[in-house]
Formats: sequence, C-alpha cells, structure tokens
Amino acid sequence: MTYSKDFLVKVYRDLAELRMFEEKLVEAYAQGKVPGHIHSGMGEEAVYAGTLATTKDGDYYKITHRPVGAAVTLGVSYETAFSEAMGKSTGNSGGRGGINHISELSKGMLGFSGSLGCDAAVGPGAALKIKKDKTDNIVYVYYGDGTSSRGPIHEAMNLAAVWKLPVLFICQNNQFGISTHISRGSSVENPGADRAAGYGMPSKIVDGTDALAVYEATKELVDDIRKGNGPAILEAKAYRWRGHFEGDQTPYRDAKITEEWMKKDCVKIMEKYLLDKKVVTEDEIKAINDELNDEMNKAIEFADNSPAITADEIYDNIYA
Amino acid sequence: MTYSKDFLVKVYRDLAELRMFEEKLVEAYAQGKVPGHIHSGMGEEAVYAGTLATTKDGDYYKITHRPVGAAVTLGVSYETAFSEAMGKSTGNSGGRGGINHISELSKGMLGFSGSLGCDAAVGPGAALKIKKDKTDNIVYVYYGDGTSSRGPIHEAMNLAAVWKLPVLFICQNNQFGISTHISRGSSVENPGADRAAGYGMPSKIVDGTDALAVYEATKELVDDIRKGNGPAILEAKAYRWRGHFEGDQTPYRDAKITEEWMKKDCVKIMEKYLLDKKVVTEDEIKAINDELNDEMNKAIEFADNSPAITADEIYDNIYA
Amino acid sequence: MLKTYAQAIGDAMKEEMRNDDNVIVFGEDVAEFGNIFGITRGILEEFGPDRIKNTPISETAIVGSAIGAATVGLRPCIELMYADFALVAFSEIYHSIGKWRFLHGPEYKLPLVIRMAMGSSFGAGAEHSNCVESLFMHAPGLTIVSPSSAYDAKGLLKSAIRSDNPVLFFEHKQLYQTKEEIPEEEYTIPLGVADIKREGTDVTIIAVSLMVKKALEAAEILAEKGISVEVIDPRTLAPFDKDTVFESIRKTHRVVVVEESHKTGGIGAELAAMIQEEMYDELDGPVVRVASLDVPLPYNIEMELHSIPNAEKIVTAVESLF
Amino acid sequence: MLKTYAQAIGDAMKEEMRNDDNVIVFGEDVAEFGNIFGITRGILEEFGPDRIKNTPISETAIVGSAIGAATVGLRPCIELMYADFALVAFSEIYHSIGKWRFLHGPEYKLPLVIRMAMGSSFGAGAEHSNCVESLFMHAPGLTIVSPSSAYDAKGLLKSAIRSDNPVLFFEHKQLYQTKEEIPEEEYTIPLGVADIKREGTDVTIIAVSLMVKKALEAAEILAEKGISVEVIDPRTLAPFDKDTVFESIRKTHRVVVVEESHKTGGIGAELAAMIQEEMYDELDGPVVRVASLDVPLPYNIEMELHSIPNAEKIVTAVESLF
Ligand SMILES: Cc1ncc(C[n+]2csc(CCOP(=O)(O)OP(=O)(O)O)c2C)c(N)n1
Ligand SMILES: Cc1ncc(C[n+]2csc(CCOP(=O)(O)OP(=O)(O)O)c2C)c(N)n1
Ligand SMILES: [Mg+2]
Ligand SMILES: [Mg+2]
Repeated sequence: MTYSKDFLVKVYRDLAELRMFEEKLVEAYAQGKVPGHIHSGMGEEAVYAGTLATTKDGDYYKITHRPVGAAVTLGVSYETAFSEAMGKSTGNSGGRGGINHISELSKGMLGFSGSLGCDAAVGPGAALKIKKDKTDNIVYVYYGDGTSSRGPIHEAMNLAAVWKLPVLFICQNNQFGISTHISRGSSVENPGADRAAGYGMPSKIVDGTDALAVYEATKELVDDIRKGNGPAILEAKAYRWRGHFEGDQTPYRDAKITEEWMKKDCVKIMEKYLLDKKVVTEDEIKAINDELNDEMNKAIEFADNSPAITADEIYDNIYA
Repeated sequence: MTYSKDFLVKVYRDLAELRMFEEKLVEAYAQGKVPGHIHSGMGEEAVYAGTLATTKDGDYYKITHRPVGAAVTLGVSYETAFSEAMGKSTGNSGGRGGINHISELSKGMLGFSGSLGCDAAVGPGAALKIKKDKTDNIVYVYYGDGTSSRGPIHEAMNLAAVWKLPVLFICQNNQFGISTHISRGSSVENPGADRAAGYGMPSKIVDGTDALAVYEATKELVDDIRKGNGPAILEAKAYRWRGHFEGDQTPYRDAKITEEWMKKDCVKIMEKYLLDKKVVTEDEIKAINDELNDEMNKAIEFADNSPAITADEIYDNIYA
Repeated sequence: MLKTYAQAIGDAMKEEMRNDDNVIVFGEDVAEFGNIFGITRGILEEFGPDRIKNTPISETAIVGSAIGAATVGLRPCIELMYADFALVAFSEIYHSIGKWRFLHGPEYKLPLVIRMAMGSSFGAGAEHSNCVESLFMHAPGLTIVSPSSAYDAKGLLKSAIRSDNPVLFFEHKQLYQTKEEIPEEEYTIPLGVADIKREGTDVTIIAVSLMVKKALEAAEILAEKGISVEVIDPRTLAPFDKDTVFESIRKTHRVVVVEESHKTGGIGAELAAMIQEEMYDELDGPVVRVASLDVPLPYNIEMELHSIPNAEKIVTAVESLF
Repeated sequence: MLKTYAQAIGDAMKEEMRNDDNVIVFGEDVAEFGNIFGITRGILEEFGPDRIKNTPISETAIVGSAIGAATVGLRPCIELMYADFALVAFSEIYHSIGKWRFLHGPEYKLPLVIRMAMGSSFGAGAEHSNCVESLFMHAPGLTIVSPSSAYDAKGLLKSAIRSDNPVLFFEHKQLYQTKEEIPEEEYTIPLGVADIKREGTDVTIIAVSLMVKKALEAAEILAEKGISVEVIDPRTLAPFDKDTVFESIRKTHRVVVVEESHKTGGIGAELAAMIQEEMYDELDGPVVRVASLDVPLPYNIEMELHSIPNAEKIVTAVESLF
C-alpha cells in the first residue's frame, strides 16, 4: 500500500503519543500521584495506532485497561486524562471512576468495565444505533487474550454475528493474563482468530508491533464491516513489556523472551520506516516528541494543581 | 458395525423406556399431578439412548431439562423419578427440587441447574476427580442448541480443553430454544460442532433420530477421550416434537415441518431395524413395552400414594 | 377499560414505542411469541423486526448491549424473562449499569429498563420463583420498581421508559392475569412515590408487589377484629419514598413489612433497619417482618405455599404488635 | 510465631492439603505467581501442578467446576481473586451452590471453599473494592466467613476446608499484612461462633472484618470518654451466632453495627432488623448502622476514605445512643 505523508506522520504521532502517555503514567505512578494500580501498555501501542487509523467520524469504541492511554488517541485531552488518572475533579468523571474509566462520550467512547469482558456486548449494543441511523459507522471492541476466556465475550460475539452488527472485535494478544501465559489461559493458539469461524466471522492475525501491518489488516476487515457484512475479529500479537501492574517482577516468565520482544519496539519500527523512506527527518521526529512532551508535562502539572471533588460532590453523578 | 442382540435390545429398551416415561409424564401433567412446567423430550430420545450406550461404570453425567427421563436411563428408579416429578417425599430430593432435579449421585449424576448453562462446568469439575483417580472414565455433559449461546458453555469448554479433561459435550440440537429457531439463536449452523475447532476439540455431527448412528459417532469420540486425548463435542440433530412446555401451541413454527420430523421417530426407526434384521420379534417388542408400561404405571401409583414432606422437613437438606 | 396487568404492561410499551422511536425491545422470545407470558404480543406486528428482537439465550449480552444502546441514545426496554436469570447478568447490572454514569462522567446516562417476571407460581421451583429486588437495593445507582396492580404497572413502566436512569422493573407472575380499570387517556405515575392502598390508623403495613394483595386481605380480617390497617405500597423500592411511610408511622406507631423474598437480607431487612433507626421515638414496638422462609423455594406446592407469606401470617404478625 | 494474615491463610491451606489429598486449589494466578497477593506462594512447590492450578479468566467455570469436583468427593478451595468478581459467577454461587443439596437430595454435599479478597485498598476503585457478603446472606445454604485477624483467619479457613458445606471466605486486603501470634500447634475455630474482641458494659459494637480494628480504635477513644464498649466479631455471618450477640445486648442494651459495605441492604440491615425484632425489649435505643456511603466507591483516595467507616464515625454513632 502507498501512504500519504500526513497519514504516516499521524500514525507515528499516535504511537509516540501513546508511548509517552504510558511512560508519563508510570512515572506519575512511581511518584505516588496515581492511586490504585496501573497497567502499562508499553510495547502494545501499535495495536491501537494501527486499528484506529481506520476510523471515521461517528464510530464508537470500547477500549480496555491496557493501555488506557488509548483514550488520548481517541481525542480525550491530556488534561482530562491525567486528571482522571490522578483522581482530580478535572478528570472526565471528576476522579470518581479513575484510571480505568478515562472516557468521553463525545469522542465516541462507550465506557468500560473493571470486570473484564462484562463490557463486550456494549459494542454490539451501540451498533444497534448505527443500524437504526443506517450509517456505515462501526464499533471497535478491544479485549485481551486472557479476557477471551470469559463467557460474555462469547455471548457478545454470537449476538453481534446473529444480528450482523457492524462490530470489529480486536483481540490484543499480549500473551499474558496477569501471570498466566495464553497457552494456559486458552485452549487455542490464537484466542481471537481461531474462534471467528465458530461465529461465522472473518478474521485476521497480525503482527501487533507493526502499526502499518495492523492498519492494513484492520482496513480490510473494516471495509467489509462498513459494507454491512457483519462483525469480524482482528487478532494482534504483541507482548506486555512491563509487569501486569507496577511492582510485578514477572517471576512467571523468561526475561530473555521479554528482551527479545522489547527489540520489536513498535514506535522504533515506525520511526525507522519513516526515516528509511525519508518521509520525515530526524528533526521532525524530534519536534513531534518535544511537542508531545511539552504538552503532556503541562497537562500533568495542570492535573497536579487541580483539586479533588468535595465530599458533597460524590453524589452528583449517580442519577441523571 | 455389528452388534450383539443384547446390545441392540438394550438400546431399543432405553429408547422405548424414555419415550414411555415422557408420555407418562405428559399424561400425569395433564392430570394435574405434576406442578410447574415440564419440557417434553419426545422425538429426541435417541440422543440419550445412543450416547449412553457408550458408558462404563464410574462415568459421570450432567443432563438437562429435556428429557428429564434420561435420569431413568441412567438408573434412577421409576418410583423415585415419578415421585420427584410429582413433588413427593419419595423423590430423590423429597419433592424439594422437583422435575428438573431428578438426580442420583450413586448413578453418577452430578445434578443440574435451572439456570441454563450454569452447570456446564460441573462436568469438567467432576473430571478432575477422574484425573486424580487415573481411571479411563469420562463425563457426559448435555446441553441444548439454545444454551450453546450462554457464556458459561464457552468457559466450561475452554477450561476442559486447556486442562485436557475427559469430557464429552453433547449438543442436543432440537432446533429451538423456546420459540427461537437456532438460526436466530446461533451465528453458526451447527452450534455444537462448528465451535469445536475454537477449543481445539474434535467433533462430530450425527442424526439424532438414529440411535445406532448416535452410538457410533459417540463411541469414536468417547474412545479417544478415554485414551486421555481431552474433550470433544458431539452434536446430535433432532427436533422437539411438542411445545417448549405443555400448552405451547408453537405458533412460531411450521406445523408441516413438525409433521415431517415426527415421521423420523427414533423409537420406530430402531424398532423397524430390529424387526427387519430379525433381531427381535413383534412379540418381544410388545413384551418389552408391556413390562415398561406395567412398571411405570405401578411407579406412578406409588408416587401418587406417597406423601409430601412436612413443613419441618423443608429445612433438612440445606446444610450437610 | 378493564385490563390485565399483563396487558397494561404491553400497552405501556406500545405507547412509549409510538411516542419515541428510540424505544426498542429485545430479549428471549419477545418477538413472534410475544414473550412466554404473552406480554409483548402485537409489538412485532405494529413496530416490525427493527424495534423488537428475539435474542439468543445470552443474558450478559442482553444487558451489556442494552448498556451500549442506551449510552448512545437508544432507549432499550429489554427483558430477562424470569427475574432469577438477572443473577447470570448480575455483574453487568450491579457493577456496570449501576455505576456507569458515576464512573465515566455526567455525559453518560443509561435510559434503559430491564423487565423481569418474578415470584412464586405454583411449582416453578427454587430457580424460577425468586424475588430478588433486595439484592439490587444494595447497588447504588439503580431504580427499582415492583408494581402491585395493572394501573400502577402501566403508569410506572411508562415513567421507567422515559427515565434517563436505568430501571429494574419487576413483574409478579401471579399478578399478570389480575384486572383493573385503566383510563383511556394517557397517564404516568412518577417513580419514587409510594401509594397508600388502604388508609388506617393502628398499624402500617408496607407491602411489595403481590404481597399488597395479601396485606389487603389481612387488613380486612384485622378490621373485623377492630384493628385499622394502613397498607402502603412503595411501588419504587429505590429510591424509596420515606416521606409517605414516615407520615403513616407518625399516625400508627406500628410497622409490619411484607415481602416475598427470603427474610434474611430481604427488603424488610433494610426497611426495618432504616425505620427503627430514623423513627425510633415514633415506634411502639419492633418493625416486624413477614417474608418467605430462608429456604430455596420448594417445588412441592403445599410446601411452596407454606414457605411464602399469606394473609394469615400477616394477621399474626400484626397481632403480635398489640 | 508472629504471622501475617496472608501467611496464616496460606498456612491453613497447606496444612489442610497435607491432611487430605482431596483438597485442591485453583483460580486465576494461584500457581507460580502464588496469587496476586502472594497468599498461595509455596503451594505449587510443595504439592505440584495436580493440586494447584491456574485457571483461565473464567469465573463461572471456576465456580462451576468446583461444584462438580466437590459433588464427587474432592474438596476444592478455590479463589476468585477480588470479591467483586464473585458477581460474574453470582448465579453459580447463589442458585447453584446454595441450593445444590436441597434440590438434588441428601446424597449431595458440596465441601468447597471460595476465597476472595475484598475491601477498599487506596484507589482500587468501584469495581475492585466491594464488600459483598450481604448479597450472599440472602441466599439459603451458604456459609459466610469474614475473619478480622490472622489467628481467626487460619483457624476459620481450616474449618471451612473441613466443612461439608460450601463456604464463602472473605479476606480483607488491608488485613493481609497485619501480624498476630499464631500457635505452632494445629488449631481450628468452629464456624458459626462469634468472638468477643473486647469486653464492655455500655454498648455492643458488632463489627465485621477490617471494621473490627476500627471498632477497637473507637472503643479506646470511647473508654477515655467513660463509655465501655463491647466489640463482637461475628466471624461467621451465616450461620450467625445470635447467642453471643444477644447475651451482650442483655448487658449493654445498645447496639451499633459496623461494616464496610454500602449501608442500604448491607450486613447491618439484616442485623439491625433482626435484633430489634428479637430483642426489642432489651434495647434502650435504635440499632445504629455505620457503613459505607451508598455510592460506588470513589477512586480519589480522600473521597474513598470519606466514603467508608472510621473510628471517628463509630464514636459519633455510639455517642448518639447516650
Ligand atoms: C471478571 C474479572 N476477572 C478477573 C479480573 C482481574 N484481572 C484484571 S486484568 C487481568 C488480566 C487480563 O488479561 P488480558 O485480557 O490478556 O489483558 P492484559 O491485562 O494482558 O492486557 C485479570 C485477570 C478482572 N478485572 N475481571
Ligand atoms: C439462564 C437461563 N436463561 C433462560 C432460561 C429460560 N429457558 C428455559 S428452557 C429455554 C430454552 C432452552 O433451549 P435449548 O438449550 O435449545 O434446550 P431445549 O429447551 O430446546 O431442550 C430457556 C430460554 C433459563 N432456564 N436459564
Ligand atoms: Mg493479555
Ligand atoms: Mg433446543
């Protein structure tokens, strides 16, 4: 495929932005600014950058706990995202929901659930609205390799397929559900793609460290879905670089394998591609990253200086 | 395959017994002797008669609400079964559980759940005991075509496959879940077999009105499971002759198709086979049926004359 | 017009579907079959297959997709058949629905209704007879409606469908065929407002769903014995109309709560605890609970009837307060 | 020896696994990783992969297979990680486990334990912090244990594993690292027996799990103010030890219930309702509840702390009774 410079730079920027967001989050967490647990998605950014290069206005998204930075790829402001992660009133839910609920409806985000898989059918549900409106929009539903074993995933896929809904299920196969390797969590090698036939859906498996490969595979499936041909599954293989949560020393896996995977750095791969093909210069790369760095630092400062909600306000968003 | 007379007569007897049990149940229900709802399994008897011809001592079973008479095929006495169906103290749970819980542990029955699918993993659980004991026993887990869409079915199958447990899942595809044809309840034509590959399991589809065909297909899968090769799925296609429950006038389906299916009467098919091959005489057939009829009538009378438990006794079987 | 509770519910759905084409219906066997109790009959014919759909047997997907649909502006009025099956989608209802707005921010609202048929019905057994409202009362964010009559059911369901908040709507199987006069003209009943089903001065009975009928029977018997009973139907269990109840207690000083769920941890647990905590000085005795026994509901019909409340048990409970 | 609550639980499992080779352990991340809190560390090494297994992320299958295993004579001691996730297997626990024996007859028993980590833990948020014991108290047939100390946790878990009845075992995350002297020699604590954690004469505080610690703090403060507090830890919520509680009430005539779940429909709802119903004449005031606010637990830590009970709130509640 041939790409425009704009397109390639946008994909690169999305990758760099997501990586940086994840880095800043880890840093803020280490500084004690972020409560609870975070789940770093470093190493898996291309799954989002690649798939989300296929979207159009009016599409909907159901993301996951890893990487939550995907919210900024979808357009949530850094201020909002970091504020929510830091539990501040300036976050999208005012710090009520927190790190796993950085979500903005105006950006097409449907929200997500801390009980894995319980939100899988939210995608098919939103797709009913698309069907009613007779647009060619679609819903992107992300889920992990580990989560593929949960019942609601099965129910959501079957429902989407029976009703021929415009939904793309994206299995982010980072090979682990906490400490459990996918070979012990799933009965098949490809917990996304190998199940597609069982719902009469098409599927593709793609290298989740190569954003353009992800884009191309997604595009094929998405074009088909937009035509009204019903749901599909994309499985993207990547690797979780860090522990499941910060502090996890990953005693359950071979550090050498992790090192190998870290060489397949999706941001670097894209950077190299852009430089090799002379799409951008080193300076341009640096400018992009500097700008991101600046803006994110400002956003973190903003979040840091934002207040928490007050005791009375915790009742505010329960009933509409 | 060649069969001994004993074997063939046993399969025939199981079919005739199950059919008659279901007939008597419908009759007793019409007479107001059975509370709640019953789900007649007429037309589907060969699925049980055929699969259960492959069992050996020490195997376990998780049956379904249709036909509950499968409990007698597994050895529960007519007295116990009818008593439970009629809510009497002489039933297995003393009429506490009722029609959908006719179950005897000493016959290998694991019990079942009125919330469809919630009992699917009970089979894999029992299989852990078989593994511990290192026998070549297996667990038979039955479920309906409609139930195939429930999440716990997915979780149970994946677990059984990951742990390579000796479980045969039997999808009783009678083409309907209440009023919903399988084409609207499932995204694939064969909701049992078409999903097997998604768990790395072998599978077979068989005509569920032909007891010997069911037996042969089951036997192949079961032999493999007993060798330690892990779980499998058998899908048997039959048709629900009567309404979902008594009183259901089946406005949602074409009576002509029902008539066609009723010509494929699994009991008559087996009877004809036995007579054509001269395995038995008409007199022998009659003798078998007369004996069944006699015994069941006596059992119903016994149940009829049995008392209900008393108010104090309802607390008895809550805690061990 | 005289209508059954079942018809009143069906009518409410149809009227709201005419009012607003964002209202859609899905669930198991709701389309051609018109639901296993006949409630949704006629909807398919009038509104077509885009507005009412049979689902697979997939309760988590039914509830989950209602969340998604409601998030983006549809108004799903879904059904889970038996209320017992709400438990297979418990996390979706308890964690997701109840907390969706709180967790994601005020842009998010969930205008959805989950209809369920509950209660004992002569041998349906321990997994098809449960009254589970109390389990959901513990969840912040839910509106819980449990109507006791055809008139109320219609007016409350219409309000539920119009509500921008998620509503659990519990229908009692034994009420489906009960009839009541329903006005020709449109009406709604506000959520969160209790109704005094009978006025009285000596004791307040708070009764829910079918138990309102039993309480009214008991009130008749007690009237003959010279005890004047006020029967209050909360209609909405969450949010709960304390005002109406407290006003009654200020008059009667005695309270009995009647419900069909198990006694331990039931509706009466919360109401008794709350009332004695907030109205202690007004009470002349304990808040007494009449509820189902703490046993799985037995299949045998005699034992089933023995396990659930009836007028006689209510009379005894009331008399214990004098 | 001084042991943490976490170690005490791990020790109980290991001892029982040594005692009886039918005891098996499975759940998410319990094997190599030793569970996300380190509780099951060392079990894989000692007992091997046939006795302890990681499962897929499949809570209904975890619970469902425990039912099957227990039915045929194994004694599974399984885990669901966060107690919040019990809600995704709610039907399996509530309908199936609680009713299995009742429904199928006395041949059937379910010697199984479900371990879960519950409670607030500094920003874990609304879906990883819930205390959900009260939801299960409504279910007939379950035994519910919620220990407040390392010593109790060990003795109770050993009894739970030996019990022929299904037990839900709730562990509080904030207690995991608390230490207590644990005897070298084997001991068990019977299920269904409350423990008086502090004797007193003026008021009875019934406190559950971590709230026992908060209640003891409050008792100290109140002692200085001249109020003598008796703190009772029920340890087992079902079956509930009424005797110990009632005896205390006969002495103090005042009761406060402290729990971490939401107030509405929580543990205190049942206990307050039951106590005022059965001990009305002994009470000098209402049974007062101290519980978490009826809001999804906020992520922001200040707001989280604001939402749950602490010693100060308990002191205020007790003082309201004088
Ligand atoms: C229903 C449920 N069970 C368990 C968990 C705990 N949990 C949180 S993340 C996680 C692993 C998920 O694995 P995967 O889906 O592969 O996503 P990843 O974390 O690898 O991105 C688990 C088990 C949960 N949140 N919800
Ligand atoms: C979780 C759950 N949802 C719905 C029901 C109601 N229900 C009872 S039988 C049935 C149809 C089941 O279809 P299938 O699995 O094909 O079995 P069949 O009745 O055809 O034998 C349904 C929906 C139930 N019992 N449990
Ligand atoms: Mg993963
Ligand atoms: Mg069927």
